[in-house]
Amino acid sequence: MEVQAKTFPGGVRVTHSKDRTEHLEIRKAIDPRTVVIPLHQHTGAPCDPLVKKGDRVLVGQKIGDSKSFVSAPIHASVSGAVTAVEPRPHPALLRSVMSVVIESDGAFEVDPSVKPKGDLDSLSPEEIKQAIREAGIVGLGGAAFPTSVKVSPPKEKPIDAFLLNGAECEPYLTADHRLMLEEPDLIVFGVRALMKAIGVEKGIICVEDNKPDAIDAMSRAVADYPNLSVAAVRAKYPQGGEKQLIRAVLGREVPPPPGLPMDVGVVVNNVGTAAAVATAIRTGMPLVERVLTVTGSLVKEPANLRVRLGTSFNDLMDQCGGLTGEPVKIVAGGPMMGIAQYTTDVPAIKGTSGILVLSERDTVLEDATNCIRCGRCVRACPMFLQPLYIRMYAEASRWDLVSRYSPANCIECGSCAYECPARLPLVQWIKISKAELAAKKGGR
Amino acid sequence: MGELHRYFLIFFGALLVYNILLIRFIGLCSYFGISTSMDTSIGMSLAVIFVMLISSTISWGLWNYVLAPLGIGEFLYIPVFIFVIASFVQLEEMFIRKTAPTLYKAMGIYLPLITTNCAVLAAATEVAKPGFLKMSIAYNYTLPEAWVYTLGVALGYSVALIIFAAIRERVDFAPVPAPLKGYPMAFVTSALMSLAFTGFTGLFGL
Amino acid sequence: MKAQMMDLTRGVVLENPLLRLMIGLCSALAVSVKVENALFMGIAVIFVLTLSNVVISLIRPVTPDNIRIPIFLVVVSAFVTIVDLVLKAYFPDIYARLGVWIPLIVVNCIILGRAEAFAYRNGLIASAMDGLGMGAGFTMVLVVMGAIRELLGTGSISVMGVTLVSLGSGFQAPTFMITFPGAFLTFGLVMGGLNKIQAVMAERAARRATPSMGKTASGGA
Amino acid sequence: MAENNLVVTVSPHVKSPGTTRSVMRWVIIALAPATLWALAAFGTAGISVVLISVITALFCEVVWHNLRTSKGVARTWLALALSLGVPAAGSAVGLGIAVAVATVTFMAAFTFSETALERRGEKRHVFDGSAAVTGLLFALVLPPVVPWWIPFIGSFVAISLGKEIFGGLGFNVFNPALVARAILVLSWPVYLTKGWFKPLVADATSSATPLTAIKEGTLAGLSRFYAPLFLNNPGGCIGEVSAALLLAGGLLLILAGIITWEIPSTYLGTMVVVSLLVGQDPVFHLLAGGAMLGALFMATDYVTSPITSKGKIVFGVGCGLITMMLRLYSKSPEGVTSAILFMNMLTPLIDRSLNPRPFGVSRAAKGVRK
Repeated sequence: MEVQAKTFPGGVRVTHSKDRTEHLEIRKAIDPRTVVIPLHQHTGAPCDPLVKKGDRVLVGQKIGDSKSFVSAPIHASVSGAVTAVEPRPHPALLRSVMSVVIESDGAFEVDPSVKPKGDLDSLSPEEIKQAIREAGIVGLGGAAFPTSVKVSPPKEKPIDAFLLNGAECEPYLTADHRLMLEEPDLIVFGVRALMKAIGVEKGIICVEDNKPDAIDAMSRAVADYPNLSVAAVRAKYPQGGEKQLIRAVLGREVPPPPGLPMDVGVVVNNVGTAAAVATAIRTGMPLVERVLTVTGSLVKEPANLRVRLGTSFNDLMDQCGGLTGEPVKIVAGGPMMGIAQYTTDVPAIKGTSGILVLSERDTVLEDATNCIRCGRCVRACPMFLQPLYIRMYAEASRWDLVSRYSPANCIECGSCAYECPARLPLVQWIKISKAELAAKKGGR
Repeated sequence: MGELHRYFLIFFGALLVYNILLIRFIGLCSYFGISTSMDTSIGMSLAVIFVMLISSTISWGLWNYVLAPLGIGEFLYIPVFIFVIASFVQLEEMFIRKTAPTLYKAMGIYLPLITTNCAVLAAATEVAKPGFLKMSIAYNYTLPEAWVYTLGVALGYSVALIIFAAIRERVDFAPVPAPLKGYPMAFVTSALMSLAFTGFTGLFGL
Repeated sequence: MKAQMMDLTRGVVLENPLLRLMIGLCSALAVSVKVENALFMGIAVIFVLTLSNVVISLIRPVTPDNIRIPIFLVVVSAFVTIVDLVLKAYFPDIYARLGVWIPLIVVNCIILGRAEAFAYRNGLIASAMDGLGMGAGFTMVLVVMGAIRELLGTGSISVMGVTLVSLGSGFQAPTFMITFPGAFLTFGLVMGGLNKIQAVMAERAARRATPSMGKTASGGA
Repeated sequence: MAENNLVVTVSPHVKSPGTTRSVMRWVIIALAPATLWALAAFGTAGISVVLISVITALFCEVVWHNLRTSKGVARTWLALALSLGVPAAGSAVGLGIAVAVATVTFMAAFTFSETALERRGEKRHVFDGSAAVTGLLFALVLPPVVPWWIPFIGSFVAISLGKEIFGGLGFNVFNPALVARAILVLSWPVYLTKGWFKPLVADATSSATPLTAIKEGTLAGLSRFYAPLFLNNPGGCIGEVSAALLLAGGLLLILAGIITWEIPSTYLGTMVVVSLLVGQDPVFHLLAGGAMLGALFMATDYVTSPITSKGKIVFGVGCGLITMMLRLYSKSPEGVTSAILFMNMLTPLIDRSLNPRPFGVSRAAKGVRK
C-alpha cells in the first residue's frame, strides 16, 4: 500500500535503536510476589482507597475510586492480602504517593464482578462509556488521561474523525508495534467500541512507515470495515504527539491551550488503550496489566513484557537477565519524554510505556555551554515556538518577556533540547517558565 | 527629474549617511536614556517626528520671512529658535492632551523631554542656516527641501533609537564584564552601530 | 569657604556631568576629535554655565515659577549668542569646526539641569562655584578624551598650531580613533576604565577598613 | 533502598551528535579548500597572515577566558602585557620581523600551556573552536601582503571588541571578523584597500582590483575575467582567490545541515537581480570581491544572523541590496563588509518582529506578536 506517507512541520530525526526488541514476541512477565499499586496513576484527581490493611482482594477488584469526573478507578492486579496502604515512591510524580501494597497468594482468583459486557452491537454508547469508566482505562501512550472523559466530548463540539495513534515515535520502545502485530483484531474491536461510544463515523489507524509489518497487519484487520482505514505517517519524532498526528493526517491544527483535539472535531487514542477497552468489554477484566518494553544497552535480554500493574522495576529488570554494567540513568518511558528515576524500587503503573537502562555512552551528560543562536531548536519545535528566547529570558527571571514567547503551548516533546548543540536544558527552562507563569496567572 | 533627485539625496543623506545620532552625535542624552525599552523608544520617535517637522517649518518661516529680511538673523537666531520651539512644545502638549488622549498616552509624556533635545534644535537651525551637514550638493533650503530634510533627520533619529532599543534588549542580558555593565556597554554597542553606519560615507557622492 | 570648595569639586568628580550624570553628551562627543576643540568648547561651556547660574540665582526672587523654563532658555541663549559671535569674530577656523555645536549649548542638558536643580535654589556665590565646578568637570573629561583620540588618531597633539606631544614619524596612527565610531568607543572604554579603577579602590578601602577580621568578603562593583 | 548513583535530569536523555565544537569543526573543514588554495597562490605571505591571525585569536580567547573565570589572573595579565609591549617596543626600535616571530611563538606557547593545563585537572575548558574560526575568517578578508602587525592587531580587535566584550560566544551582535576588518579599513586604509600585486589588471598604471577598475570605468569586456575570478583571482583578499572552492565549501555546509539555504541564496540572488536591473554583468559581481565569502561564511554566522527562516530571507535580501548599492554608488569598491555589519545591526529588530506563526492560530489570521 504505497500511499505517500504524511508528516507535520518541525520535529527531529532520532535514531530509532528499536532493533533489539522490535522482533521479540510479547512475553508474559513472571507474576510478582508483592505489588504496589499507587492510587494516582492518571491525570486528574487521585483516588481514595476502598480497602484497608488486612483485607483480602481478588484480581480485578476495585481498590480505589474518586467521585470527581476527571479520574479513573484503581483495581487489584493480584489476589491476596493487603499488607499496607501507605505512601510509596512513584515513577512519574517523583514524590511518594499513597499506594496499596498487596501480598500475592499465587491463586490469582478473579473477582466475581469481572463478567463480559456482551456483544458490541447490543451495547449503547452510554453502556460502553460506563464500562470504560468502571474498568479504569486511561491513555496508555504516556499522558494517562482518563479515556472515559476523552470519549464524552460536550454536545457543542461535534467529532467527525477518530485517530488511533500507532506512531510510537519514542526510540527504543516497541510495545505498541508488537501489540499491532500480535492482536490487530482486538485493537480493531477496541477502536469500533470507542467510535461507537463517541458516535463518530470515520476512523483512521495511523502507523509510522518504519513499521511496514504493522501497517500490513492493521490493514488486513480493517479490511471488512469500510469506515476504518490505515494511514502511513513518516517516521519522525514527535509524530506520536496528538496535535502533530492530527496535523499530519487531517491537516488541522489544534488551537493553543486551553485548546483540545475535540475543538477541531477529532479524538485521538493510543493503540494500547484500544486493546484495554476491547479486553474490558469482551472479558470484563479492568485495566490491571499492560505491555511495556524493558530495554537499553545494559539489559542482557531486552523484552516486551505483559506486566501486572504494580510490579516493581527491580523484578522486571531481573527477569530480563539483569544488567551488564553500572547504569547511569533508569528512565520510565522513552528517552525523549521519559522520567529519570532516583530509585528502582518503583512500580510499573498504567502510564509506564517502557523501562530504559541507559549507560554512559547512550545518554549525554555534557555541561551546557553558551547558546550560539543556531536556530535548530526553532526549526525542531513542532509547536513553532522559540525555546532559546524562553530560556534566555527565564534565566534572567524576566517573566514578562518570557510570556511573549508563550511557553504554555509547549508539549515538552524534547526535540529542541535534543537538537541543541550547546546541550542547554531547554525543556527544563520551559517547564520552569510554565510553572512560574501559571503561578503568576499572567501566562498565556 | 533634477528636483526629485535632490529630494532623494537630501533625505538619504539626512537619514543614513549623516545620521543625526550615530554620525553627528546630536540628541545623545535622550538616546541613551530612552532606549532601555522598546515601547518608550517608539513613543519618543513618534513625538520627535511630529515636533521636528512642525518646529522646522516654523523656524524656516521665521528665518526667511522675519529674521533674514530684517538682517538681525545672525544675532538673534539662537534665542528666537529656542524660544519658539520651547513655547510651541508647551502649547502642543496641552493641545494633544485635550484632543487625543490615546495619542497623548503614547507620546505625550515625552514632549517636555523634547524641549531639551538637541536634535530638534539642530534640525531647526540647519533648515534656516544650511552648512552643518557639509553635504556635497549645493542647497539653500526651499520649504519642500526643508520638510524632506527634517523628515530624514527625524526618521534617522527614530531608526537609530529603535534599532538600539532592540539591541539593548539582547545586550542587557549578556554577561558583560562588570566594569562595562550599563552605560559603558551602551557606548561600545553604539560604537559598532556607528561603524556600520560609517559604511555609507560617500554614498551617492554625499 | 568649605562649602564653596564642596560646590566646586562636586562637579569635577562626584557628579561629573559627562561620566556620572550622563548629560551634556550632545556637544561632547563630536568635539572630542581634537584637544583644541575640546578646550574651546569647555571654556565656552564654563563661561555660559557660570554666568547663567549667576544671573538665574540673581533673578530668582522675581521669576514666576510656572514659566521659569523659557526664562532660563532666554538667559542661557543670550550668553551663547555672545560666545557664538566672539568665536566667529576672533577664531574663525575654530568656529568653522565648532560652528554647529555652539548654539546647541543652549539645550545642553548640563546648563538647564544645573539651572533648574541648583542655581534656582541657591545663593549667588554657591551657584557660581557650582557652575565653575560643573564646567571644569565637563572640560576636563572633554580634554582627556580629545587627547586620547587626537594622539592615537593622528600621532601628535597640536593646539593653536603648537605641537605639544608627538609619537614620532614611525608611529602609523590608527585613524579609526578620530572617526565617528572612535568617539563612542573611547567614551565607553574610558567610562569602563573609571568604573574598574573605582571598584579596585573601593575594594582596597573595604579591605583596609576591616583588617582585623582577616580576609572579609570585599565589596566593590 | 539499594545504594545507587543514578543521574536524575529532565528529559530528553538522548541528544543529537551535533555539538558547538562539531559545528565549528565543520566550518573549518568547509573553509579549508579555499584557504589552502589561497596559501598555495600567495606562499609565505599568505601563510604568515593566516598563522598570526589564528594564533592571536586563540591567545586572546584564552586571556579573556582566564580573566572572566579569574583563573591564573596574574600570569594572564603578564602574558597580555608581554604580547602587547614587546611588539610595540620592538617596532619602535625598528626590530621588525624578529619581534614578530618572538611575539607569535610566545603567544602560541602560552595558549598551548593554558589549554594543556586546562585539560589536566579541570574539566575540559569550552575551547570550542569559535576563536579559531573567527581568526581564520579574519585572515581570509585580509590582503596577503600586509605588515605583520595588521593581522595581529586585527585579530585582537576581532576577538576582544567583536565577541568577548559582549560577554563571550553567542552574545555579540556584529560579526567579529568584519568588525575588525571595518576598524582596520578606517585605521590603516592604505594597507587594506590598495597596494597588493595584481597581475590581473588590464593597464599597469592603476593598482586597483577589478572591482575598483569597474568603478573607474577603465575595464571593458568583463567576461574574460570569469575563469581567473572563478579559479585563481590573486587580485583580492586571501579568501577571494577561488570562488569555486568557496562555493563548494558553502554547499558542503548546507548539505551537512550546518547552515540553511536562505541567507546565501537570497543574498546572491538579490545581487544578481539588482545587477541585471542596473545593466551590470551579474556573474561578474558574484565572483568578484567578497560576495561569495561574505554570503556563504560571514552572513551565515549563527550568532549575528536572524533565527527564523523569514528573518533570514529579509536579512539576505537586505545584504544583497546594500552590497550592490555600495558597489555601484559609493566611493569604496567593496560593499560586503558594511552590508553585513548593517544587517547584523538590524538582526535583533528582525528577530523581534518576525516570529514564527504560533501552532493552531489559523494561517489566515497570522498572529505575529510584536
